[in-house]
Amino acid sequence: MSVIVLANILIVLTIVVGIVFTIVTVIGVIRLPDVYTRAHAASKSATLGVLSILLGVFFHFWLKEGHFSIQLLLAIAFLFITSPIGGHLMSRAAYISGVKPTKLTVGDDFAEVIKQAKLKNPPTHQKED
Amino acid sequence: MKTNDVILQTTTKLVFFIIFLFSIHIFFAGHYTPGGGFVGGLLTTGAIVLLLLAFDLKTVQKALPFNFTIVTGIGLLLALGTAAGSIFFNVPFFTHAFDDFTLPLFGTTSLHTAMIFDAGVYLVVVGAAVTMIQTIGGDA
Amino acid sequence: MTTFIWVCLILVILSIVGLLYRVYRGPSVPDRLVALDAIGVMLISAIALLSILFDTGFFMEVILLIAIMSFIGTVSFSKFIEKGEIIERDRTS
Amino acid sequence: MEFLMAIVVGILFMAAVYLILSRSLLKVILGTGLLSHGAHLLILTMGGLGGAAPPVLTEGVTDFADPLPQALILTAIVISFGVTAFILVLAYRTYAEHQTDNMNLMKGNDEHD
Amino acid sequence: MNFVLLIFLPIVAALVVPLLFRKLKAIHTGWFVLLVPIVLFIYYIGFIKTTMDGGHAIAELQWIPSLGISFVSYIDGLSLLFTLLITGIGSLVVLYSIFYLDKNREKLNNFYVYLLIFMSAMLGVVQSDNVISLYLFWELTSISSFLLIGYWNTRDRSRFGALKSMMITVFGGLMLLGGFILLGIMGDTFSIRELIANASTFVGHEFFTLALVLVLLGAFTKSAQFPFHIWLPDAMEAPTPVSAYLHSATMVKAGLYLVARFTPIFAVSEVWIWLVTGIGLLTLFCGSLFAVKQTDLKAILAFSTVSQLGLIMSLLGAGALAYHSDDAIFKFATFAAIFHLINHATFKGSLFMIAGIVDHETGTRDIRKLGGLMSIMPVSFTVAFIGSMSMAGLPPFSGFLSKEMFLQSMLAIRHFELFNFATWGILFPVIAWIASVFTFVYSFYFVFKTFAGRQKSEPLPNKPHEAPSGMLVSPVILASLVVVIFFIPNIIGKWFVKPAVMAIQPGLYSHPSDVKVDVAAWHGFAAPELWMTVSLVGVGFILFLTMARWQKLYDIHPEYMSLNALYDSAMLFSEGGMNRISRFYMTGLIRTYLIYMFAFIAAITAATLFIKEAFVVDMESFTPINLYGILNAIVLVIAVSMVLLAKTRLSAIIALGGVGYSVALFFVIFKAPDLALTQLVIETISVALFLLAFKHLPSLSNHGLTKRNKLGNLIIAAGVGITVTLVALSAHSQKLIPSISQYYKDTVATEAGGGNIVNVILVDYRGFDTLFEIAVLSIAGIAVLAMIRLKLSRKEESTDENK
Amino acid sequence: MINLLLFPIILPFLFAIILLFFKENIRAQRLLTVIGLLISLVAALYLVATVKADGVQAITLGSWPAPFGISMVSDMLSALLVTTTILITLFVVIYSFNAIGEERERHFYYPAILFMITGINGAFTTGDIFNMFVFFEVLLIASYLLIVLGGEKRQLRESIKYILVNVISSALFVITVAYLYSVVGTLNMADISVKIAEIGQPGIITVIAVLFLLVFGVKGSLFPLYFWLPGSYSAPPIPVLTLFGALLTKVGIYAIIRTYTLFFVHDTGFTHGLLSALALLTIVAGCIGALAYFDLKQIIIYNIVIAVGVILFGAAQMNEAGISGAVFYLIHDMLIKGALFLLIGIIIYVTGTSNLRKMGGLMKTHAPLGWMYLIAAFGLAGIPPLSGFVGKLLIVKGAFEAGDVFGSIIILASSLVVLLSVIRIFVYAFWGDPTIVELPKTNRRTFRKMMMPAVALVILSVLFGVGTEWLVPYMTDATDVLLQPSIYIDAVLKE
Repeated sequence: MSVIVLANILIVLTIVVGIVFTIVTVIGVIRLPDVYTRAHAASKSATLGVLSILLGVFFHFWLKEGHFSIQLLLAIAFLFITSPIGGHLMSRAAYISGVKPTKLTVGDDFAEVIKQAKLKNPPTHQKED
Repeated sequence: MKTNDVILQTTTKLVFFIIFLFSIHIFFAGHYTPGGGFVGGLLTTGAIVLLLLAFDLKTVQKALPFNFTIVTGIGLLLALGTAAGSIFFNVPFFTHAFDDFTLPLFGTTSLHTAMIFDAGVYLVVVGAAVTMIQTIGGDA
Repeated sequence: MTTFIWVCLILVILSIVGLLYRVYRGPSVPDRLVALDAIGVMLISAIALLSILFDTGFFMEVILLIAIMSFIGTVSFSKFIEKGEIIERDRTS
Repeated sequence: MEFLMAIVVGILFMAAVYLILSRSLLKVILGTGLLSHGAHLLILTMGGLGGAAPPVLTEGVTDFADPLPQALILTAIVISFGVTAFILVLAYRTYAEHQTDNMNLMKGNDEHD
Repeated sequence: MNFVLLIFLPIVAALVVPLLFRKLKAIHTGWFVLLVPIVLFIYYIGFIKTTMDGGHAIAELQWIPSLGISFVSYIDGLSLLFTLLITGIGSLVVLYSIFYLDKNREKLNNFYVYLLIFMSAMLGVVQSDNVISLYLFWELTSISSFLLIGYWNTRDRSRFGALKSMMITVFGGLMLLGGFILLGIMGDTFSIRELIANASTFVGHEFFTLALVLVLLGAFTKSAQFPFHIWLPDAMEAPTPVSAYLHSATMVKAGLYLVARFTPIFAVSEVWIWLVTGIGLLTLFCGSLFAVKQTDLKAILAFSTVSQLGLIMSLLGAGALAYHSDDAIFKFATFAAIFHLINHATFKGSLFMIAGIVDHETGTRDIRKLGGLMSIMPVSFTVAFIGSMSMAGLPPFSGFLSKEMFLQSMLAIRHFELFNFATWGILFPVIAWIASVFTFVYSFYFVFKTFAGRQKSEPLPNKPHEAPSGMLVSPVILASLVVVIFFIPNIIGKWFVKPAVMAIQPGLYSHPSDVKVDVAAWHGFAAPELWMTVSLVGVGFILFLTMARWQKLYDIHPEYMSLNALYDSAMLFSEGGMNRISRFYMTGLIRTYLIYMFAFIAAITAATLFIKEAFVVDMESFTPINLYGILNAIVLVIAVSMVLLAKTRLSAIIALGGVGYSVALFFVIFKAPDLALTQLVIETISVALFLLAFKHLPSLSNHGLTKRNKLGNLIIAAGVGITVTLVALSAHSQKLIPSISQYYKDTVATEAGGGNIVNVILVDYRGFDTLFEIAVLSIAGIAVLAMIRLKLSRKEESTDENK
Repeated sequence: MINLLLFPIILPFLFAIILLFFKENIRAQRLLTVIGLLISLVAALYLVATVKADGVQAITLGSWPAPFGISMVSDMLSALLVTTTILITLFVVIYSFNAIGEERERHFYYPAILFMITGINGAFTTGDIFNMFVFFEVLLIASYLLIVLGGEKRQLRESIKYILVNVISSALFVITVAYLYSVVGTLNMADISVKIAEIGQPGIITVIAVLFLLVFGVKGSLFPLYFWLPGSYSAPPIPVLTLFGALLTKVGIYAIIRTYTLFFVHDTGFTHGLLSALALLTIVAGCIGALAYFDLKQIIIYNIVIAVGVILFGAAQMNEAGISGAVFYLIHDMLIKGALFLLIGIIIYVTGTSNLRKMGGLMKTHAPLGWMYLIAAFGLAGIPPLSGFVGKLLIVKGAFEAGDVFGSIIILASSLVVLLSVIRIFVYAFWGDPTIVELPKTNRRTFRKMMMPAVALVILSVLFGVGTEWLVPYMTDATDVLLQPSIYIDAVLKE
């Protein structure tokens, strides 16, 4: 009996953590001033949120149904690997496509790198969007 | 402008295999749990797309030296052949056969000719989808 | 327990709606992209919760799949934004 | 639920038709995409949404969703994927040849000479 | 011997003609061709004995027996008479053509092939007992006539005339077919004999009158009856032997044949009598009136043919009265019709040949340029004189006899009491008389303006001289027949006319000799027709002398009001007018076409839904709505509206992806994991494809779609959307029969050895679908490949640049 | 051989797949295509003989009981259509050797044709409504490939219209099947027929009937859904146009005939009345178009539209004469359209233009072409004893029997317009003064080679007309099945 209760507490706890992170993400994405900060919010806290929810669900199936779901673990691992990379790529894309950071930003090292690269070989494709 | 994609490329090498294995898993699982030739094939295609995204056409061509049109053809032949096998037994086209076999390592497994058909589906999906993506990507 | 999951699910879907606001507003394309990526992640949560609700393990594949697909989608979108073409013919040349 | 889905499908069709009637080739293609989504959801709806479990045999479950519409949709999805890919390429090839994506300028050959 | 085959003899001979033409250049091909009609003529003469006794001969060749269609050669008095005309005059015409057409300059092979085809066709028309094969030959005559008129196809007028004659006669033919089919339905047979035998049951059938009108349309167009006569003058572009043969002696008489043949079926009808007699008389009147106006020799003859055909037609109509009245005079009318038909064939044939000779020797047919040829071409003149006088109805030529009989019949109509003839009957003799006056005038006009008087000062294109004797043989034979018949009318009557009359009115006689008609030139002074003749000769003569004064009156009748103008404008309309109409709705814009389509689809479906009272919403049948379903629906709708409102293509694609993902979520909600998987992967790969293609596509633009356009689109879109929803609701509310899918659930584990029902359906139960679905995918793959690899137009451009 | 009826579908499919492996080898492509078609033809003829001898052939794939697996059904109608399809394709392929150009041959031209034949034959044979959708898609996507192959400017432009319309109609097809499934819960056509009869065709089924009419009407180019056709069909090269003109619309017609004789036969006053009204409007619209243009291709293309109207009008009568007339006319039209398109292809090859006003006097230089064209033209117009006659005769008879006088007269009058439109081509192109126009230099040998398949088709169509008697038993079989759905149903469900 107590195993079930413990399991339930564990599940509820992880899921609640996940939901909190999720809501934080949403607030962040809506409220933060520029794309970089939003990307930060999205990729970090969203990942954490989903990871804990998935863990909760994993526990649910494992502990209550006796179903050890490899797919879920794999999904957790996969998200853990790819999520930051996605965030990185998006931010870089945003920067290169010319989205200006908010005025609150201090320091911009990448600008120099890009300037030099652009001098070496000018961009070949046009931007439309 | 050239940017390096070292982070992406390194991850991709790992992720590609995860996806590929997953696709194989999903393909084999198809008969009993969600999945099957379509999803499996499409997932493999997805993996290849990821490779193409991270690297480039030429590199991928070197790594996977198939003519994907031929892959499509083989897939079609496989699917058609499985279905047409029944013609030789004078039973209606597409009559499948299955039985339980005891194989070493796997234990008792149910082998089903539908699996072969599904493999054809898998190959066709991979072949056709990759053909499309490669060609469009290669169009100047 | 079911009620708890239910509430969580509604919250997740509401979050998706919230992110959609960002997708809708933009202002820049990367903004939308970021939001979309987050939506993908939320979707995973939603489906995970749904599978508890439906009491079925058959959506586990779907979860992994969304993870994979949203990664591929993110990569291709960011490449498109960055370079305008997502598959290069020959990078070395 | 079917009531709601019927309306959703109606909205999808409406949007699809609206886009298809526009002049921009790209919008037309987006329209066809929506059209197929609408069609697929409709099949699902028409099969009934009452099933309590996915149509995969599991012990102790008897009330499956109707599997037949799902199989049909799967077929339809793959077909519309092929067609979409084709249309996309056709669209950009046409754009390359005609240097416009304005459907009104692709008037063509109902010329009554 | 099965003499049906003889119908096809000319066609078979036609196969050899091109060979002969090519191999034996030295001999005029016509000599070989001549054998065909002569042989046939001699063969068919043998039937006279049978028909004289009122008998008939019959032979059959099956074609489509299961549909009751066969070639039946039925030779009775009527068809034998026509057969002999066709082969007899055919022989003379071929003989004539040998001299008329130069073997070195003309494409004789074509000419004789067409002519032989025509001969077969015509024999078929008059001998067929089966209406369908009759129709077959009927159309074949139109076609061969088309080819013959267009023989000199480099001339514009020839092409015009050919097309015109074909259009009008084929139109009639088609209507005739309709009539035949109706007869076939009424009598349940296509055999004319059987139809005639059952004729009494047709009266009062709902199709009876329609069939009658359709058959008459066929007859009238072929026989150039008003208002369809306009094709005949234009048909004169054909070589003259053709005009003599087809357009005066035989083909145009096919309509008369038809009317005669179907008299026993339709004669009971008032409509038939009025139409045949009335139109006939009207044609007679118009034809004779306009003949005087013409200046082209052949055009005069064409109009005279029209008027004479009208005369015979009206006689046939009057003859039909015999079914309503015992008055002997109406039986007499039929006799007169057939008798005049023979006479007309002889004198008109000769006149056409003379016109051809004049044209051939002088180089012109314009009567204004001709004159005084009498002394140069005495033989031709004599023939022309005989023919014309016969046509004018003067003794001692055969035309006189039939003309008298015609007037007599018309006078008699006054006394007929049924069908309002009592009131209108008086018109018949009056019109007949006036028309006869004009007939007299144009006959004189034709012969004397050409041959008498002085030669015109303007030199003719060729120096005129008498035609070679070979060319004269045929007209001379015909002209002598004209004279001979005047003296032996009763022998002709006994051999040919009476059997024919009996065939036309089969119920009324049991033997040809029952046709109690004696032709006599003299009926005594009391006979009114004598006085009519005398008066018309007098008036006609005066009119002829004063022609120059009143001929101008024709010019008052403006050209653009004529029937010809009507035809021309119809043809013009068929080009330009149709073009304008088509231009009006065929805009070439796919958008327009789609609007038609969507509007129609939505309207007709919604209309059916309400007309058939199929719109039912049964709330009981729906599963309860759940909250996440609603939320997902909202997500979907937001995504859709973002697709609609997207300003840039990237956001449109993101939104479309959103739609796809929420559809996938729906699949999850509705317990379809396989679908959700597939949808997700496909959506992602599609997005990748879109992004790939964007490299080559321009950014999003409205292209100046106005508010109004948008509103229109919106209305149509809403219509479609609402219709889809309504039908969906109704269809779901009326799940009348449970689905078959229970079977799959029951058997999937035991019979198919699987657990995932959807997948098992895909690879096993409905594997055939899947097999071809992957075929679709692979074709799409190779299509993309081919489309990108093969760029023919770009290649063209680049080679152009290289030049 | 219970799988016999599948061979005309599977064999072209197999050969198409094999051809994918020999993309660059044109000789192999040609040879294999011809061999494949010949074998399929033999199979199809054997199938016709079998159907004649043993009645309707039916098989439910995968050994499943009938409504659960996919049933394939070959009745006489579908067997005949399958045979004709393969026959025409064979001639078109032979014609293509000289007409299509090596570039296209190297880019999946032949596989596309074979795939299309697979789809067409499948659609003719299938006994499952969703499977019909799949086969429609196969033939459509193959036709997309064919219409766009070459990528010429105009081709691309017209392809978009063609594809757009067909994508829409496919979506419509799918939702219509979904509606039907919702109401009767089955997909097997025989089973649908039984179930509709059971519930006596309530209003909702009539709505679905109308939707089916619209769906197939788009493919079969019924008024007012045909507008896309003239433009799109004129874009691809002649051999492709021939295949489209002779075969594609016929699939739509077949589907209408099939559904309207098998499913929706309980409210004919409404459904068939609508069908015959639309058919008549189609004829009128086709006539307007056929007269409006001075372009060879357009004239013949509009004649497709007219023929569609005529056939459907016959089918709408639902009596023996009308239906058997429709069947006769359907097969006639396939043959004669094939012949005509090939012939005008040769005219275009010889003159270098498709504009009638720029032609003239071909009779002097290319007399055999002229004669062949004239025969084909008369055949099209339904002049006896050529092929179009019997069909038209029966259709008109059926219409009269059904009491539709007005419609019958329109059918008859339409023949006149057809004749006018095709004879106009003859008069302008073949008659007249040859010296006005300068002909481009063409290869006499190629001309002769191109003539061969065209002449063969013309001869076939003439034989079709003259030898009607031999065909009547076959046509009767076809008509019987259409008029008595029970034959079809029994063959499928009683296994």
